[in-house]
Amino acid sequence: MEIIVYGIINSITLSLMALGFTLVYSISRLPNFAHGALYITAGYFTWLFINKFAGFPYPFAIIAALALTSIIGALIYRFILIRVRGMEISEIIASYAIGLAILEGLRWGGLRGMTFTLPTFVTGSFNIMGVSVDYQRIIIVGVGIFIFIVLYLFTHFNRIGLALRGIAQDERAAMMLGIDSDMTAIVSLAIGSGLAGFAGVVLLPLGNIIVEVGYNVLIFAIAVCVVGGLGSWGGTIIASFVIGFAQILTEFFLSSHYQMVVALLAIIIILLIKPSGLFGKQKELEERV
Amino acid sequence: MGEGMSGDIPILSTKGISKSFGGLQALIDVSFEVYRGEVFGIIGPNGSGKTTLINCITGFIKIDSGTVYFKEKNITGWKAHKIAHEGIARTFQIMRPYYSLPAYKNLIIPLWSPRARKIGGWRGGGKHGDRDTVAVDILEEIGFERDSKVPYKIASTLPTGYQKRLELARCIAVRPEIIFCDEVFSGLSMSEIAGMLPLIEKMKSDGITLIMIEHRLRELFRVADRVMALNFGEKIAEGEPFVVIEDKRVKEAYLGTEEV
Amino acid sequence: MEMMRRERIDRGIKVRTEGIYAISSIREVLYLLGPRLILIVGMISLPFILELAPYWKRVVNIMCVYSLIALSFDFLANYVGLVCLGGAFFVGIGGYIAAIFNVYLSFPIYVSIPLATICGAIFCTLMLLPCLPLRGVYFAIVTLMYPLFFTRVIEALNILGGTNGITGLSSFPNQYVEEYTIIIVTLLFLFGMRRFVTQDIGLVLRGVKDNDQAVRASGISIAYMKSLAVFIASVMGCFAGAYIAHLYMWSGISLFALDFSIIPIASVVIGGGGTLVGAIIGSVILVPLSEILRAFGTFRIVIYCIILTLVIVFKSEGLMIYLQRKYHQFERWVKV
Amino acid sequence: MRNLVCCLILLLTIIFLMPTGSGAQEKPIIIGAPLSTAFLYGWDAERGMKLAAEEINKAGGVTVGGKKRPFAVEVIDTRDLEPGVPVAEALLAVEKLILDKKADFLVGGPIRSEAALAAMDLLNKHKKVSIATTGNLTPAYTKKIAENYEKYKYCFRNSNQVGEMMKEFVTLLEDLRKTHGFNKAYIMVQDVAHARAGGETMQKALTEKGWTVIDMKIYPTGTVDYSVGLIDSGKKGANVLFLWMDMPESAVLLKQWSDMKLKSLPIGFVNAAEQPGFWKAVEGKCEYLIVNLCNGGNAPAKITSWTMKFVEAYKKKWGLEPEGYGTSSSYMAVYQLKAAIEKANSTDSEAVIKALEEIDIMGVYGRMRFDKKTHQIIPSFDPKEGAVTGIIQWQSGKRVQIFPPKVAEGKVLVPPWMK
Repeated sequence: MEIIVYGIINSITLSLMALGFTLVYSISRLPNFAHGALYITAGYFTWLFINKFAGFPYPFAIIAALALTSIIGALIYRFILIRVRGMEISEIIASYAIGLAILEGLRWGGLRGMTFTLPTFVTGSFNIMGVSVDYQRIIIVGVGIFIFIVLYLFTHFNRIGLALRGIAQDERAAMMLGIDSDMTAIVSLAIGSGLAGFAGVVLLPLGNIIVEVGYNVLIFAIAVCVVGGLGSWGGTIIASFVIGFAQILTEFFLSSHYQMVVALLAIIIILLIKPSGLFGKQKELEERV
Repeated sequence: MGEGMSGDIPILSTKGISKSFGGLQALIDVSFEVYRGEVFGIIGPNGSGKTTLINCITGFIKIDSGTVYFKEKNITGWKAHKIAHEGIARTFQIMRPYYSLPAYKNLIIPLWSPRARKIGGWRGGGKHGDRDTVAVDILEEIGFERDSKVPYKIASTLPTGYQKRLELARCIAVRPEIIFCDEVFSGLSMSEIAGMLPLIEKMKSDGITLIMIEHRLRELFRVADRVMALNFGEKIAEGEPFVVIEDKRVKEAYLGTEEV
Repeated sequence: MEMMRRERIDRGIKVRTEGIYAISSIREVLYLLGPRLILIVGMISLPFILELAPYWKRVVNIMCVYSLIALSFDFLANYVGLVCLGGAFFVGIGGYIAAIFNVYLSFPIYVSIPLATICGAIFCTLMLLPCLPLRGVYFAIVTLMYPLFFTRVIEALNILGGTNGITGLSSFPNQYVEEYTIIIVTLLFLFGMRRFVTQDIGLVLRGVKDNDQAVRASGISIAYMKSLAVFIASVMGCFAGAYIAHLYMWSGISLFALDFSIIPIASVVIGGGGTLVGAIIGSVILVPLSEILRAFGTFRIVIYCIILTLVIVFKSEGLMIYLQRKYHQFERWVKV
Repeated sequence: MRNLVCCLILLLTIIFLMPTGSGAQEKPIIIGAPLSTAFLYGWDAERGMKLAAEEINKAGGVTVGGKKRPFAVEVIDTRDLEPGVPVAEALLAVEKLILDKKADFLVGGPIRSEAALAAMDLLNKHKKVSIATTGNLTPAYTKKIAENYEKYKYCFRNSNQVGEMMKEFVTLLEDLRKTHGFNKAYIMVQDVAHARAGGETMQKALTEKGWTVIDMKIYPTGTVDYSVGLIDSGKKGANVLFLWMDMPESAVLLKQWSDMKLKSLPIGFVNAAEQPGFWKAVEGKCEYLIVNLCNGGNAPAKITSWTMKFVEAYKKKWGLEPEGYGTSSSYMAVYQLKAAIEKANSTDSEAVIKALEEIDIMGVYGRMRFDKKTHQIIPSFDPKEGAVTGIIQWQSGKRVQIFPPKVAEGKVLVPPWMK
């Protein structure tokens, strides 16, 4: 019974982590390797708001932190990534370098040891069908689904959302119709970082804020996006369920220490068999002769 | 089928080739035969499957059904480089020179291929040094004099006409028996085409079979011995150029039907 | 008073476009060979200069190891078009196989390093064979995942000494043998690669980068060519791995660490992609810099990344190409 | 573009010329400390060492060959606890201390066990004495010294090692079985060599003593969800959870344990739970957790007269109680070094090794004597015989020492929902 419950929770956690990365890649073809860093920055800012400015209510701290992270994401694109837009290697290295700089900057700035944690929204736990689950995880599942719906609505029935999808399909065509691709990329990176920050703020209260989590989040995000097909949102959500349940099942049946191996194995196998991922439709792969 | 120019067995013959991309039927049951030393034209409106046919024969795309025989050897489904090794070279509709290399270095790659080395001899460029000189010789054949700047310029800086001829040179360097020319004349000025014609005559005399896909029918008919017409993946006519052009179905394919 | 104006003569344009230039005078020879000679003499004499600061000799070793990995990344990415983010994979495999030969099968050191290089290269090529047809970002991500995957497998199966690694590898006979093996091998690989790239085979590999369809059309199998390129790159990587395993008489899962992938790429980007010397210059700048900044503790990574981002954004062509251009240009006053 | 390149070169030259010399009145004895300063085991060892050096220098320094020479502590960040960093980086730091900073002795040593093992060969090459005080617990360290004394005699360790700690835990669990009737254990360890070895020895030892060990789960570093293991242990009625988690994510496990109100008592090594600040961090959810701080004195206790003096001095200088494993052992290592140098009356490695093997001082956590063959500190349950361990339990915000019985400050409390 707990396989299903914790399978769902694990999958939603993975999908929250990966959604920001997919959004950015699907719209602006930018692999945002600074994803893990933004995840941790949001958590750190929330912690800062709560502890340093006493009396700052928790929800406002979260909103302020998310806003700050989105602005950072937009600034990263505006001043750094915009110049290396076409070159693949430089994009990856530039975004990874910024991610590393932010993470190590936080570690140098004092984010050390285990004493940095965020209070959970609601404490305590209760049983679903005999399995005791704490409220925080239920909130995660609720919030996860809420985000999927909001994203779906935003991209299908909102002007900016449609512009984003336009750029995602074919950049040049969209530019001809007057959609400024750089501005859209800035918006997409801002939303992507906001999502990464949101995942951070929701997931970090489970444990504590440590810099290493940033690196793991990046690896999980890439794992889910690649398996789901780079650039397809549906694919990412379904892939996160595939990997989420695979991890729980390996822990339950095989043994727990193969858990991380599963995620990495999934990437390598999927990429070898179907490079465009389960649902991706990458034009560049089928080289037109 | 008609008597070939020399000898009776066709150098290349295809039987019932068909290919579909998802629902779209690109090729439906196309069979034709080409004889050694012949210039065989393939014409048809846009999207009639001409380039797909070439890709299927040269192994760049997998064939759904049908067989391809090259000198009685069944080469269906072979990998592209193995087919090229047999002696079937091709040019690309969208030119594909090696941008970062100078023009004469572009020819080193085909000269290095196992086929060129197998043939060997002076033309094959045995030692390392020879390949450069052989490359410049081939360029001279194509029409770029040795002392002019052209062979030493980087491929990306060459004008389109020159790049087209470089494609052709790349095919010749592999010592092929058949060359598929995919719209070699398109995008060239009248004078450049005039420059190409003697080259094609020379290749015919060397015994190389040419299969040319063209839209500029006037130039094609001056060179082609036989022509085949395709429409929506089906073969609608084959034979002498002027007979085929008079064929009602070919006119319909190009100009659309008059019935109301 | 006649007007004077600065006229800039670029000797290089003729040199770069033609690629052929007549060498007439000794001055011309010096002009061309100058930079190369400075590099060779400099590298050879480093151990003697550093006699007075013995610690920096070790930094030079590490610098050469990183420049070897950077060379293999530069060759693969800029000459063959395969962006391989998993440099650590070669280092890890090289280190582990050297440890297996040296500790388990107790081969002497001068046998275990070459053997480890070759076997490691074969092993890496076989492992990377299935993902050769991938392109661009996909190949980068798969190769980024390989070292992480191997770390987790070794950790989970607890083989090869698990997380403790294998210790007790035999070290180099003496200090100078240690330094000169790596310096000479780095120079050999550097000039060997520059020669190889202009050979016919090298041209075919560069052809694969420009567009592999054309190479296929002229009868050469791309899979074979790409695996040959990966083999050459992994020879360099595995040698670096075997060398560092013997340098520290230890090999473990942290040879697969991310640093062995990221720093070489950074030095190629800073040094100048496409020019093989750029990789050497990049690591000559980055590795000692990270040593000097060590006093700053974790802040040095931040400085490191900021410099890297600045170079990528403002000087994305890299130092080497910038210097080359400057070297060929000079101004002089000319009467109008 | 010109100006960017010039300012880049300017930046490099400034950094190159930074003066690194240190003032030299009476030539100080330099102690090198290769520690991962961004981690608990790193900075608490550094603080312990600096406190000891400061006290010794205030008391006049070390009398060697007639002169009174002060101690100087040189700390280098090895970053060896960070997952993505190769061990070569740590060994590079060790060499920088020896060759560049001219360190006479090394204290603390690389923290991660694989780096410490790798550094042993290096120490032999440079003939430098090193006392490992924090982080590495693997028995392989002392086994190598015993097997190859001539080569590895330069390495000492003044903190406990895994085998010894397992015996301590088994005796503690035996006491709990007598008092509370616990007999079902569930082992959850991190996927690291020494933790897995510890888990396996614990499983063997407990089954011999008649415990039923339900299962052993191994979690790779970076796992964020322990729910399946915890629920499994709850369902199968485990009343003791043996943990070995050095990774920061272990706080997730504790929070889940207390949220689920599982009927089991968590015991073992939890690196995160050693710090005084941990209680506030997890909002008190680590109540009743029993943690082994490897050596006494890392939490307030009255093992010897010196312990409370050390705790007060630490609180005065750094503003909080001794934080975790590595604090008291590093503090004592400096004092052991002082005693050995004065006994050998020289800083030559060979003489100091002989002296270190013979010295016998009453330290912060009991009698400090090194075993001649393995250079490992001699442990015992009685402070008068040897070095005493420090197992504490979190009781309402305070870390209370509960083991060994001779120096226990309080009794073991059991969570109310377990009764």
